[in-house]
Amino acid sequence: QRRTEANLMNIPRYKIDEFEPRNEAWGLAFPREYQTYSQMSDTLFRSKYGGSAFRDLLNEDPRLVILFAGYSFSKDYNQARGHVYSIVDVHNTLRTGTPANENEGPQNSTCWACKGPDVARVITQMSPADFYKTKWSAMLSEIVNPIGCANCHNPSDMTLRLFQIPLKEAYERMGKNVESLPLNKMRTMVCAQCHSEYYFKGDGKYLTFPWDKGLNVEDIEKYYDEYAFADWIHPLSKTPIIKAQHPDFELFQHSIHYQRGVSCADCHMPYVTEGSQKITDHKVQSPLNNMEASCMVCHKQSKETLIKNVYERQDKVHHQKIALEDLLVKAHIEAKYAWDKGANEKMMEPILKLIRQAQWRWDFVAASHGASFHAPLESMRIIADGIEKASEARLLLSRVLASLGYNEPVPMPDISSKEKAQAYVGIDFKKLKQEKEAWKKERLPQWLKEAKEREQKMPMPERIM
Amino acid sequence: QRRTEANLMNIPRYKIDEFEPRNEAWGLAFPREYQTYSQMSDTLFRSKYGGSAFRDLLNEDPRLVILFAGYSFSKDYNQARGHVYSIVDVHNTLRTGTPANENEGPQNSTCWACKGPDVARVITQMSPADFYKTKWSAMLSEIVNPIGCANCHNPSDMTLRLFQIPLKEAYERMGKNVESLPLNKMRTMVCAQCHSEYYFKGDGKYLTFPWDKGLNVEDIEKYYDEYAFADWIHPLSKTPIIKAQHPDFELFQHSIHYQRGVSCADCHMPYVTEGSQKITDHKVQSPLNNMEASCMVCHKQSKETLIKNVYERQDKVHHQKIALEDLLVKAHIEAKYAWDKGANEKMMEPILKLIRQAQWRWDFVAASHGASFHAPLESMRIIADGIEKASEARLLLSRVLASLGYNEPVPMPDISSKEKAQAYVGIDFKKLKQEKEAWKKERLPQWLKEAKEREQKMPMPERIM
Amino acid sequence: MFKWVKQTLKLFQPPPNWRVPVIVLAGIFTGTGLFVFYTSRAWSYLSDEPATCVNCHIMRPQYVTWHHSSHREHATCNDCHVPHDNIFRKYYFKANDGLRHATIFTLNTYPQTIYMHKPGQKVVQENCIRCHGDLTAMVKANVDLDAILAGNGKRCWDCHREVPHGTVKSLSATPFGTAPVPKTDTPNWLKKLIK
Ligand code: HEC
Ligand code: HEC
Ligand code: HEC
Ligand code: HEC
Ligand code: HEC
Ligand code: HEC
Ligand code: HEC
Ligand code: HEC
Ligand code: HEC
Ligand code: HEC
Ligand code: HEC
Ligand code: HEC
Ligand code: HEC
Ligand code: HEC
Ligand SMILES: [Ca+2]
Ligand SMILES: [Ca+2]
Repeated sequence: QRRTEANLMNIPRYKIDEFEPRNEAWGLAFPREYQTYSQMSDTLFRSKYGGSAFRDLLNEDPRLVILFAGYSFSKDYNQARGHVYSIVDVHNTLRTGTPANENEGPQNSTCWACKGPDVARVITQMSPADFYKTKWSAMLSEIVNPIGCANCHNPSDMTLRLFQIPLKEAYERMGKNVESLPLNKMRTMVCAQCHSEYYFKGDGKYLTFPWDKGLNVEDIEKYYDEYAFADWIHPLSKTPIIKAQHPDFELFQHSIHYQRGVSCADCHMPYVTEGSQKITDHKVQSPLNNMEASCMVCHKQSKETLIKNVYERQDKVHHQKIALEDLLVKAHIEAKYAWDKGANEKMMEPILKLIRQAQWRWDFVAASHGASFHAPLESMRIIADGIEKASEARLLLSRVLASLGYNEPVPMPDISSKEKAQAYVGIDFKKLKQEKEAWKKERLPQWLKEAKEREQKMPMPERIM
Repeated sequence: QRRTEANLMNIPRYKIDEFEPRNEAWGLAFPREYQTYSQMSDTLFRSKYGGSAFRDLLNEDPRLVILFAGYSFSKDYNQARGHVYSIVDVHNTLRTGTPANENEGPQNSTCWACKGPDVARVITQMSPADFYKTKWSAMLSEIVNPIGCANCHNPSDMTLRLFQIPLKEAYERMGKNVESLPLNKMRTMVCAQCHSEYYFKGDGKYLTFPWDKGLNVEDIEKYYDEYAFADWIHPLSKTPIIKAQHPDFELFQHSIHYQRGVSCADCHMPYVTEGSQKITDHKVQSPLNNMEASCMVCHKQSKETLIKNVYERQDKVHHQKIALEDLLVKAHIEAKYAWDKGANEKMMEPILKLIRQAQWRWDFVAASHGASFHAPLESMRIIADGIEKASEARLLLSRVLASLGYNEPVPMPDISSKEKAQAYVGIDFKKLKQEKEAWKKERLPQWLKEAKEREQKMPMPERIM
Repeated sequence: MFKWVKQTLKLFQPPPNWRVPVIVLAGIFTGTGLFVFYTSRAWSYLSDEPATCVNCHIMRPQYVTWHHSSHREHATCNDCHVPHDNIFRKYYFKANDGLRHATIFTLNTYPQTIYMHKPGQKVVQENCIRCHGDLTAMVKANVDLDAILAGNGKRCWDCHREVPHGTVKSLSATPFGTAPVPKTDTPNWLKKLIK
């Protein structure tokens, strides 16, 4: 009978290991899903602000170089691409440096946490704490499969599951259980495993979601303030900065779609008809590249109208976001000027606090590439708050500077291009890039070879039905 | 028989004059609409920010007294009530003063323009220009019926029509025709006749809608800047201020509801079933007092959820609006301080420009009492812009003050209550109120008596079917 | 069989001294009942013809939207709104719903906005799957209302929001939509009298 059949259809005909990391292996059982998954290698689509095409964000907006000065994001920061690139991109980024061996930095293995299903495999062999403690380089031969099936599915019946242990821990700390969520929530939670703000806690660099006080921008700030936490000290203004990373899940809470029960998968993994079957489109991408299936089933408007709606929201948020960046760039540079003129800690303390708050607000919105559509009003509210705080910092700075005998606009460097901005903060992009290329030719292949040999010993799943 | 009834048309059984101002007269023909219209006298409903209950806005937020200093809105400004109060409220407000005779100010008859159907009657007897030139007091015996049927309807077939001549002129200047609009647009345009930003042009105080360059806040600002127009010069900061008045129609353009073809009447005058008839609810009011008929026709959610959605948007906009008010209050007072310390015009010019821009943005959002729900994102964007500009003004002020030897926070007056704020700007509310009461007892009744006598000579409509 | 009916009927027989008032009362009830049944056209519910649903003018927006929908050619009101798994459930459901709506309509106590209640939703969900189950077999949306209410899936029309009535149900959305005008029950002689 059909109902029974329906329930059987997703039971794989192959025996797949609990943490089988190879997506091809799952693909044997589910060729249709695997095929759409593979389409993620396409990097042609580029929307006004998103898409899977390669976009150098520092190039598009050199202000970022100043805001991230002293932190690895000022070296290299690109727009995200499809999940199949997760491994290549983390190899490529200058943020991971060129470690010569398994004990060298700059990064720890926490950087792998969201880059693929091998993480789940390795982490159960050691403990999460031990895993995060190792250097990123130590896992180059272990973590090689891009984000895939094992990150979201139980192999026994293909139900959704969460591999991200720190997510479960964060929920436990909030007194909530993430294991027994209904399917509708899981269609969002599988994404929340990675598309969430995080930090590396303590020397062990333990991956931690900072949600103990709530998920709003102010709640998370309070959490960090209590720890007096800082990701780094800004070298120009000396501000202790909190870096926000892709709080897509957090901001999504403020979305009317979320409030109406729409999940991430509804838009980013809509159903498609494949032959005579509806399946889930596993090409996770910008919905603007797939309006018919993602938006237009719920909304009867034309594709053009809906894209216009999206761009209108994005434009408005973007415009004010840039205004806030301008203020923050000025604030950092004016603060440096004040220090140089002899300002003391006591004078600067309230100012640095305001810069910290303003930059946190800016980054919270800027780092979530979907936010300006997901939650435009909340994004705008946060930016407005940031504008107020950054401006207040600059007002106080003008009083400090005047008290030190300087009562004029502070001269600003030329940061009209990525090159100029990087030169100003002392980054030699070309050199770093060359080193990276050399590393990719000379060091990386060795690790990848080891991985291949290891995987060749793993049998492919057996057919059982 | 309910079903038979359903097929009757809206051709009135009575012969109603083209500009019949008496709503009771129309009510003969349309008792059901008239009955719902009459329910507007109910002033019990109060939502979080709106409703028809009496709310003294200066009392709820004394900052307004400072922002409107030197302008009549600092004397008296209340939340709008139902249309049936339009005449009483314009009698009551301190903004219209206590004219002793028909040639005394402070206001011109332009103030009547949106207060009732008598305007249409009188204006066709003279010309609009001549009408606006007269003093407000000259029309006290002419304009006595509150906003009603003749403002929106053709008496011959009850189709919607526009009485507001300056609206047609504004559309003509934009090269558009407002006469031949489809019904769905008319369901918004009848409201746009009054719920729009306006100014009094030239000495003739000709009612004018400033839309020649477009309807956005920036377009209208550009229009006014070109005229170097100012409603008044702020006595503290000496800023030439543009007053924004209820740009409900303008901001509504940025609403997703507008973009989806929803009209003002859909929410504020929904269809209701009266007996077995669907009629238009003529109790124009906050939809929050009538969720079933207004929102829930299109939205499946519960009343509670929908009200929560409204409040969430209003709260967010309100919060940032207050932040902007705080900045503007400070800017005005700091500017006064700078003048007092000897600042000159050249130093102050860029500052006053910024204050003008910031206050215009604030008022544009604040004056539209529905905006924070109608167009929350656009409202927030405008406020964010205002925050940036007001802050910039304060930064420049701090440099000016420092150059005059003052490098500290400027002392602020206590404006924690309406009384204190009015005392600070030199308004004696009690005295004005007493004068008004006396005027209402001694002068006003005479005019109203004249009106009554005049109306008694007008016959009631005759039954023709 | 006949005997069993007779015995059952006997159970309802009032004691002899109550007979007259009971017969009178029963007559009034039956008469009123028949009037309600007739004038409200509750018998419409027994038919599968969509036009009969608009006998109640408040069904007009639904009729008009359906009439302009992709389903007009494929599914009538009852294809969606009435169970189809077995005859007994079909007519039981119809009678139950039909009489309740007829009463509400005649008593004029219906709300400003009508909604599909839980039992109705269950039936419609089943019917979507009845027709489209092959297509949707693979996906978890292919579930019944209980699973949906537990959060394990969505109603088909949570996504297919326009099927078949559209998202705006008010008359303003269908101002010019024409539905078959119900015939009046008022006899001609009475009409003349009123005039
Ligand atoms: C209602 C539809 C919808 C929902 C639900 C939704 N998104 Fe999006 N998302 C979009 C749109 C539209 C964009 C903008 C794409 C663009 O600009 O090309 C976007 C952008 C993104 C981007 C940036 C992609 C890019 O190409 O720039 C990410 C990452 C993202 N969303 C993740 C998520 C996550 C995680 C969730 C759930 C927590 C989620 N989205 C929920 C519609 C949605
Ligand atoms: C295991 C971690 C992980 C999970 C789980 C995950 N993502 Fe991602 N996602 C990433 C990473 C990392 C990238 C960036 C990949 C790159 O640029 O190399 C990314 C990129 C994206 C992009 C950008 C793609 C493009 O073409 O622009 C979107 C959209 C997105 N994810 C949405 C989602 C949604 C929706 C879900 C859940 C259904 C999800 N992601 C689950 C880690 C994850
Ligand atoms: C909690 C999950 C998580 C952790 C931990 C994490 N990432 Fe990511 N990473 C993501 C997601 C999600 C994206 C896609 C973000 C977006 O939409 O831009 C991403 C994108 C990227 C990209 C592609 C875009 C780019 O910036 O060029 C790189 C490279 C990357 N991460 C490197 C790293 C490094 C290095 C670390 C450690 C310092 C790290 N990631 C830690 C989740 C994570
Ligand atoms: C980023 C998260 C994510 C990844 C990675 C992922 N899936 Fe899925 N998958 C989902 C979601 C969400 C659904 C829909 C679940 C539901 O609603 O029941 C789904 C559904 C399925 C289904 C059920 C049938 C259908 O199409 O809805 C199959 C089979 C499946 N996935 C196979 C795979 C395979 C094979 C891979 C690896 C190539 C994979 N998935 C990778 C999130 C993911
Ligand atoms: C599963 C259903 C679903 C999907 C998929 C969906 N939406 Fe929506 N959308 C909704 C619902 C529900 C609302 C809330 C309004 C309502 O209650 O009618 C909404 C509201 C909106 C609004 C108005 C909110 C605002 O910010 O003003 C826009 C615009 C919108 N959606 C665009 C999109 C776009 C673009 C996509 C695709 C990227 C999309 N939607 C995908 C169901 C959906
Ligand atoms: C989608 C529904 C909707 C539409 C369309 C709409 N409004 Fe509103 N309006 C509201 C809601 C909700 C409020 C908030 C009422 C409250 O706070 O009590 C409101 C508030 C108002 C207020 C303030 C009333 C008060 O009690 O504070 C005015 C005036 C107003 N609207 C006029 C208009 C005009 C004029 C239009 C068309 C240009 C319009 N509205 C279109 C829903 C709507
Ligand atoms: C273009 C139309 C228009 C003109 C001209 C106009 N008004 Fe109004 N008036 C309105 C509208 C619309 C409202 C309701 C505004 C709201 O939502 O607060 C209103 C509200 C009022 C109220 C009640 C609320 C309050 O502030 O206490 C008074 C009194 C009033 N107006 C007086 C005046 C005076 C005096 C003038 C001339 C200086 C004037 N109006 C000119 C349209 C107009
Ligand atoms: C503020 C504008 C406004 C005023 C004042 C007004 N109406 Fe209306 N009226 C409308 C709108 C809007 C409609 C709906 C028109 C449509 O959609 O066809 C309407 C419709 C009607 C209809 C058509 C039947 C119905 O109920 O939809 C009648 C009759 C009517 N009004 C009578 C009156 C009477 C009598 C008065 C004075 C007591 C009055 N109106 C005052 C705006 C107004
Ligand atoms: C002739 C001018 C005029 C027209 C036309 C007009 N309004 Fe008003 N409206 C006013 C004035 C003036 C007030 C304030 C009355 C007062 O407070 O005394 C007002 C008050 C209101 C209020 C506040 C009522 C409350 O209880 O809070 C709402 C809501 C409103 N109008 C909506 C509308 C809508 C919707 C339309 C069109 C269908 C419309 N108005 C047409 C002038 C007008
Ligand atoms: C005539 C139909 C209609 C009426 C009446 C109506 N809405 Fe809407 N509403 C819509 C449409 C259409 C959208 C756009 C989203 C979509 O396409 O589903 C929408 C969107 C929304 C949204 C999402 C937009 C956002 O700001 O995030 C909210 C919230 C909302 N409506 C609340 C209300 C409330 C509250 C009322 C009553 C005061 C109301 N609506 C009256 C049709 C209507
Ligand atoms: C293809 C299936 C289908 C057909 C055919 C269909 N309906 Fe529906 N009906 C639905 C669905 C689905 C809903 C729920 C809509 C919602 O909740 O938004 C519904 C809701 C309703 C409601 C509740 C009020 C409302 O609008 O939500 C009424 C009344 C109704 N239908 C009457 C009818 C009538 C009368 C017909 C025939 C003219 C009809 N339906 C044909 C699927 C159908
Ligand atoms: C006797 C008048 C009448 C007729 C004929 C009628 N309806 Fe209804 N219907 C109503 C009333 C009254 C309601 C509102 C009941 C409520 O809200 O509780 C209603 C509500 C409904 C609902 C939603 C409420 C629920 O209980 O789920 C559906 C679905 C529906 N009708 C379908 C139909 C269909 C299909 C037909 C034709 C076979 C039909 N109706 C014929 C009067 C009628
Ligand atoms: C009596 C059988 C029947 C029922 C019940 C039924 N459908 Fe259909 N539906 C059809 C047929 C036949 C088609 C046309 C298929 C085609 O053209 O290939 C169709 C077409 C569709 C389409 C594609 C056309 C469109 O409008 O987008 C969708 C989506 C759909 N149905 C959803 C639903 C939903 C949701 C329900 C339940 C609310 C439902 N159907 C109930 C028979 C039915
Ligand atoms: C989470 C959203 C969602 C839910 C729930 C959902 N669908 Fe769909 N459905 C879609 C999308 C998206 C498509 C479009 C696929 C495409 O474009 O190829 C679709 C396609 C269809 C089609 C084919 C339409 C066509 O044009 O051929 C039918 C029929 C259909 N769905 C019926 C149903 C039925 C029946 C249910 C409930 C059992 C259901 N859907 C539940 C999202 C959904
Ligand atoms: Ca962080
Ligand atoms: Ca003005």
